[in-house]
Amino acid sequence: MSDTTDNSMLVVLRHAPHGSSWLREGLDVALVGAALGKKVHLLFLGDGVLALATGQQHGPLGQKGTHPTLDMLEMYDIDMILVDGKALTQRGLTADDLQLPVSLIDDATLPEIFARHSSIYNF
Amino acid sequence: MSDTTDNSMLVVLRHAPHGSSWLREGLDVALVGAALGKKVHLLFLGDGVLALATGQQHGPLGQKGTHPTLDMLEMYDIDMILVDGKALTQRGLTADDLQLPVSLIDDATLPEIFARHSSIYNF
Amino acid sequence: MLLHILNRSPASSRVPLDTLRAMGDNDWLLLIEDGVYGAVGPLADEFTSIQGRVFALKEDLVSRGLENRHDATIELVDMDGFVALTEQATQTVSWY
Amino acid sequence: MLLHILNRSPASSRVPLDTLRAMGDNDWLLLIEDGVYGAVGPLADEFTSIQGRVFALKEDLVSRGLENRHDATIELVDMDGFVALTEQATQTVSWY
Amino acid sequence: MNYALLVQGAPYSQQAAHSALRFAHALIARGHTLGTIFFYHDGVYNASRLATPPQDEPHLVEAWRRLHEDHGTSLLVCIAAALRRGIIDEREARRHGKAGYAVESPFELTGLGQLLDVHSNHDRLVTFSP
Amino acid sequence: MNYALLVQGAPYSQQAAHSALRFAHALIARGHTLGTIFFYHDGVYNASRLATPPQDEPHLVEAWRRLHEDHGTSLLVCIAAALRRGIIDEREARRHGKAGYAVESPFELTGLGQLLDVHSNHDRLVTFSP
Repeated sequence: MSDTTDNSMLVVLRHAPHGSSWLREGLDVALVGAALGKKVHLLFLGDGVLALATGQQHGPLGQKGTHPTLDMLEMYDIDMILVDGKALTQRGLTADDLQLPVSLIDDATLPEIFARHSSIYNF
Repeated sequence: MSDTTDNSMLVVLRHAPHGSSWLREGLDVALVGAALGKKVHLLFLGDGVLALATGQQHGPLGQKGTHPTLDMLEMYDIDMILVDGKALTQRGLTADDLQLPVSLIDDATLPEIFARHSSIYNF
Repeated sequence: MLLHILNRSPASSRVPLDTLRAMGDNDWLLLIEDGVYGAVGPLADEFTSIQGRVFALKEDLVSRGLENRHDATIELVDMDGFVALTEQATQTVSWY
Repeated sequence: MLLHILNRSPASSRVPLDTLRAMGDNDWLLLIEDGVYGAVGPLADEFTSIQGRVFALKEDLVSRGLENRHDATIELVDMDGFVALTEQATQTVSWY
Repeated sequence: MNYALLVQGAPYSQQAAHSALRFAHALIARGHTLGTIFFYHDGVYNASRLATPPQDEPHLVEAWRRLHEDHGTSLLVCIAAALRRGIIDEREARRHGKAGYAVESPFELTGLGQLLDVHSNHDRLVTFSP
Repeated sequence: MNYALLVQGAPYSQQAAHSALRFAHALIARGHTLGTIFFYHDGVYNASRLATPPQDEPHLVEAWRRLHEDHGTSLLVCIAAALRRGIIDEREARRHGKAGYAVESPFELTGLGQLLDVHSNHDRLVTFSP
């Protein structure tokens, strides 16, 4: 949260895993950004917080989930993982139920996050 | 509302005009049903009630709206047009704001409508 | 009995509200895909009015890591059980 | 100033709630496509907290028959005005 | 029982087509017949022979084709929904002067009226939508 | 200013592509440049040369092509999103042994990294989604 640089990119993930390809396609943008040497911050908002629930698996037809990708984030130097605290609570989850260590964000902080990134991708 | 026959088909329209093709594709199912000689009942539910608002026009690129199709319903002998009264109110509309004469449905009646049709298409 | 099939979560969509309004006293509801999020935590409260007639598709809970988190009032069915529900219902209505 | 662009109606989606949560005090909101339903009748109340910073795309209201029904607190812009808003904003964020 | 499915979701964007495929296998495993799958709305994209998914992901177009081969399931595609989406067969390509096509047998382009016939001729119609 | 658009909606299912096209014309009319349109998610379906809409409806694929011809706008299509959806060009068709293809110039299949470059190289990026 102390990072106030302007040239990092923010990828906002608002869709749950498995139900659609939005989450995967949003994560792909984040990974590509990191691979190109950009500083990437992730914000899991609304249904997006469900991407972080522990214990996810492949789909029954063998569809790749997004949970293995989350384990790769560290390798890509993506270490600022912001999570919508209110969305977690609404869904009966806490930070302990998540696959990764995250920074919980409250409503007051949300607009600041959007304001301080010079490139935002909203998925 | 007095029609209790079982072999009429119910087409439920839940999407607003212009924003997606769901409304048009649902109406197409209704028209095809009528053309094949089936008795067709329409139920406008939720955002679907917006399909009936007066004064609609073609899209700015010339996209055909669905309002001309509604004017053709009578020609197809589709005369039972049921409308979700609660959805109208929530959107600030009354029956007077609609392009066609309709039967307003309250919440108590909604399940009966679903129950008495032997073939339901939900769009 | 109609089987209503819902693939939207009450957290992000208002479709579940219309589904409930359309359901008769003997109808059943099956949550699938992102609809299964409605079987978990506070979101399951959305369906208390039809308690005992709500099912959720196990495969979709499992892939989302939620198999052990679903509300006790909601019964899990696997794909075979989904088919069985459609056998018993006179008709299915999908909400999306 | 960020320009938030929203194409969902508050009557059927909860996305507008997240859009509002993300908006800063100087940000602007433009309603387009099915989002313009939020400019009409009781649904416009959803946006009272950001009064004066809400716009709706005229073309999308017109094609839906709602040009004369929009709430007085919401300003109409045409497509040219939409472009002008994106000129003034440092960045746009689309919500869907 | 004789089942029909109505598939309205594109193959790789939403889960609908995957759910439909799993349901198809499950109903057959329970001894039912899967007479027909009707593709409408964005479901028509399931009929493209040009789909090239990554090798480690399910190939839905292939899976539909196999259902036809193994179980005789008819694969009907609404022609009006398909044409505007570029899901055309060789005949439509010729008719409209297009230099290629995306749909081939066992998928069949057909009128929307067929959906109503399918509903009448099968014991159950189950819809999978995005 | 130099604008880029990100289009993520299929051409005939949701309004996103229509909105993007109207916005494109409006920004050009105001004297701006439309450098690039990037197609992602279901937006890649906009690149199919096989699309055959009814004659009385807007032909979006044609409209994108004309933007390129009249204004030099680059039409970039994310290759990963496109392949699985059957939106392949002649080269990918050859590589994957497909008997036809759907994408031709001026649409170009390209990596997702290009989207980030586009964002950096243009003054504004505006997204239209379903």
